[in-house]
Amino acid sequence: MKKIAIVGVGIHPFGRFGEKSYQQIGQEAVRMALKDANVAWKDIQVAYLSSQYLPSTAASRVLKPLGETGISLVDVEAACASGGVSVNIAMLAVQAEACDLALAVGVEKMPRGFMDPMMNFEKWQVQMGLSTNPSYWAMSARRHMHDYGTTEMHLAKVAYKNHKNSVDNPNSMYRKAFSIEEILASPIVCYPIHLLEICAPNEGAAAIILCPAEKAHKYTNKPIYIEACVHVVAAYSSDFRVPIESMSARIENPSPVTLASQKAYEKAGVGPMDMDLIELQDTDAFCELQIYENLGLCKKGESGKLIDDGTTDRNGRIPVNVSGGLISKGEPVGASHLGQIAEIVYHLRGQAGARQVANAKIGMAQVLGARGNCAVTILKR
Amino acid sequence: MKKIAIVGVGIHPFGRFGEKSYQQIGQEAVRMALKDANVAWKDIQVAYLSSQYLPSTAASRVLKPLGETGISLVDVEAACASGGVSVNIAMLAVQAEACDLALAVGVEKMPRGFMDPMMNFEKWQVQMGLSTNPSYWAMSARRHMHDYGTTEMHLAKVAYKNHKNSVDNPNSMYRKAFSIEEILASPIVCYPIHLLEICAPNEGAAAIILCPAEKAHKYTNKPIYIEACVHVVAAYSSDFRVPIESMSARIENPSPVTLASQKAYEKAGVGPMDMDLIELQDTDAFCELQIYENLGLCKKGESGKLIDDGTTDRNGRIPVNVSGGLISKGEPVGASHLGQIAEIVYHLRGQAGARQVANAKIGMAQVLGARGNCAVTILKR
Amino acid sequence: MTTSQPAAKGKRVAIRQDLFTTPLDDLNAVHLKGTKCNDCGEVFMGHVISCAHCGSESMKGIVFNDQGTLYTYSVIQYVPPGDYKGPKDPFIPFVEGLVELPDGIRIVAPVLDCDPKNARINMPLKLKVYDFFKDEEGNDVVAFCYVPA
Amino acid sequence: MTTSQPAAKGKRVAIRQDLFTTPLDDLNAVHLKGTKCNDCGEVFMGHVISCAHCGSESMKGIVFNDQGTLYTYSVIQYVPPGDYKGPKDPFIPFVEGLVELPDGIRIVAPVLDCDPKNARINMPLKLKVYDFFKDEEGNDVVAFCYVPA
Ligand SMILES: [Zn+2]
Ligand SMILES: [Zn+2]
Repeated sequence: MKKIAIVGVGIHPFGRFGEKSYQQIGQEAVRMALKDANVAWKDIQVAYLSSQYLPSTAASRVLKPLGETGISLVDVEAACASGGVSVNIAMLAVQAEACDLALAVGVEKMPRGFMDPMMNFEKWQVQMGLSTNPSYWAMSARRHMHDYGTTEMHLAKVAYKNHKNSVDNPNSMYRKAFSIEEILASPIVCYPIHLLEICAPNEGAAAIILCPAEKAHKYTNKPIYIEACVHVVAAYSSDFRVPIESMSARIENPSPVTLASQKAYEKAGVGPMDMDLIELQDTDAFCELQIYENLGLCKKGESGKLIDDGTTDRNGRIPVNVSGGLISKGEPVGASHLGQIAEIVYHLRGQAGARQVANAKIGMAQVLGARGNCAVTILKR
Repeated sequence: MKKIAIVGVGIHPFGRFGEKSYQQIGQEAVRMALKDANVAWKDIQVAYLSSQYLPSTAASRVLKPLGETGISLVDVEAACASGGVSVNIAMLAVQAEACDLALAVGVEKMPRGFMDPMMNFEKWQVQMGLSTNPSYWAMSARRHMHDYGTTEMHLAKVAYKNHKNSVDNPNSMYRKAFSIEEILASPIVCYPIHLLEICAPNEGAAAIILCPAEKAHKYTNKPIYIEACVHVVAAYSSDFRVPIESMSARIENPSPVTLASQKAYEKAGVGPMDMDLIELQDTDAFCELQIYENLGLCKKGESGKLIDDGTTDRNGRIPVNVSGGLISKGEPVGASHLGQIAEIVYHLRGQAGARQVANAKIGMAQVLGARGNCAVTILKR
Repeated sequence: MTTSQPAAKGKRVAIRQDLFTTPLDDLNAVHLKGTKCNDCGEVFMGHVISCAHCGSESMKGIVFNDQGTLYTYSVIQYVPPGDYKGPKDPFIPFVEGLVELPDGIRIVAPVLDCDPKNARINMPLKLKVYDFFKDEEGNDVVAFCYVPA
Repeated sequence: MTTSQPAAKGKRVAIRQDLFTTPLDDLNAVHLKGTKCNDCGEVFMGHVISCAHCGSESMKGIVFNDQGTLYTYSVIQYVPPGDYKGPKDPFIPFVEGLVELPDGIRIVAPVLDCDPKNARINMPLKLKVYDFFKDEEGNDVVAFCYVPA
């Protein structure tokens, strides 16, 4: 398959922006990516827009005001992994030689407060009170603590690291460091998860422009190559995640994170230990630990040890979420994975400012959400 | 680009099915396509599901119950042209050599009665009473009548033809012939459009299985080739369609139907007059006439003459909507284009029963909807 | 002097942002606003930040001419879906028009004070800005339509 | 003899289709229903037409064991979002459990009659089927939970 390069990236900061429309938020990210690639909107030959909460035909609504084209503008969706799908399909379009210059953009402006649980859950689940998202994460965490001795302190250390990292990221919603004590003293959302250990839905956008690797130097002197971009949906009984109603007690298939990352490692010809930085789905602090294990950064049950020994610190061997992670950035669902990719591109180009991971050559982005939708993207400079 | 074959098709009839879930409706179409291609669900390597009205992650909801896979299951959307997008992307996946066997499936179960106009229109448009869909079609029709002398009788003839055709299509919602008099006596929805000249939103599903042309004979002895599948969004001032608030009075760009069909003809190396049958978007009877012109079946303004002279009758030179069209089948938006493709595949295979177009070798499917989303697919045996 | 206290009669608010010239005190003096592209000359309703035709971001505000002609129309015979704020009980059928302005744009708008039977393509029209309904805070919501000139 | 007229007390309806054995007259005699794959033996809640594990369409209805153990749990401290039908004023925090049944399935369910402080992984539980709330037609809507065995 044809090798693909990212030649432009743009990001609209993640946060809450009042009356600012999702169209404008999305357009700003796209314009930034166009400028970055030194191309005009009319040079783009196809565009895939990922979002979960925008109205239908969001791609047309966001992109038609940029100027007259008549190209294919498509909405794609895969819950929290939506961004992986827009990137994956934009790559396919270039690899199939349907076009040379494709846009993948993620945009979200999520409703404030609790989201309507009927979007994911069945009516009876809502009526019976089984529709509290964090409670599913908490159930996973509690079993992990029971099986492997993971502690509240391990979770707090994840949140401590990510909040501390966020201070240097101007694209993050929160940019404030908290002490371990402050984190553990923050209200319990659902034991063992505290308020300062969980991400908030919000608004934002990010965009990338792709082309065949051999043409990348037309647009940039710092092309970043997509070594792999894999989207999967959890196989049967491989993931305990909303809005599941039951799990098999007999069969445990590899988690969607395991599945997607294994496929991605194979395509890219690398392993988890080759990464110079990783951006991953810390929906909550426990989720980050679980993903350490499922990405193969450590063995099953040893993620507590991994956060203890500082491996994933900004100055550790494999920095994880130097952006501040979802805990700091928030999660504008459709834009989340593209935001991770933009972050890694900046590091691989040496443009990440105060949070730059020195001499980063290879990075990985990972997202995971409802129904076990998962995407993993590996980037190389 | 790699040539693609359809090796399996399935369709769940279009209509209203009470409490039957969209999951079941979609699964039946997929199982039928699998059986038709003589493959198992586990042989499918990627699946794209098009719908506009189903909840998010519909692809997972519909397809995971078919059995354990862990493949990428993706939701895609482009209003009434959604089906064109699922097919287009499934083709890209095969053409990019990401996989050999891809599924495109369209599923819809639309709310009964008026749809919430806020899904397409702005609040002020709804408040001011500018949110009646058929009225936009009526405005186009009235100007056409003024400019070219098109008449109510021309519209009635389209509806007469399509209703008559539907009688032989077991997948159609309505299967009843009406006289011209009955059609013209049916209530006016919005002058010049009568109730028997307009399509209803409903429920249904259709699925196709794609593979590289050179491998098609592994699965079928009647492969049908996709010569082109083009999706476009209307360029600026090229389409007067909901939920538009204004048009340029200076610039008139080629319509999205013109744009998509020209691209498709070029890819397929054929022209409109080469078609043995066409399935097109008769959202209302006038729409069919307008599309005759925009597909190039006749010159601008001459569509009334075309329906008069019987060219598009079932026994005419280029039969249009031998299925009965949307006027008879109804429009389950995400499934609509896939339903058209299934219909054409049956004709090209000689499996269309009583409505078979004799010796059909090449056919075209076309859809068009909100914001000028349009898809055109050309199939050859 | 109670009649001179504007607060007592509620405020006027526009049904859509950036569409009307201000102030809204004298509705006869209110016009529709638009945006014109400095590069290609295309005009758009309300405030837009880029030109959907040429892609330019060099745009300027303009005020539309009040006069227009009826490019095409339809008749709304049934209560429109959703939160329609016009008369519903009884519903009064009305003309929905695509109104061509000399500025080079055609605008979808209600054409009122016009018996549907008398509507004709190319008939001259003029803008009318009017108090359409009262919102929950008691404000008069200002809308626009066209009427026979 | 008015007390013996069942119509007077409203009908019982299940909160979810195909989940409970019938009749619903004596709730102590009601069990959860499931579906078992004839090919691979996997079991599923309620009625399903195909096996999400092996893809088989050869399925048979089964009745689940009433006994289970608590595989893991969390505590719902705040009123759940949406149309929660349990007590809200005041809200009573409760245990949400993943309950493992001997049939080879783990079911998400409320674990009631159990102080959250006393919940423990692996604790024995048993099914309880009960009148949960009255719907708009005055029917008793029947739900399920697990309670300490
Ligand atoms: Zn311009
Ligand atoms: Zn099975």
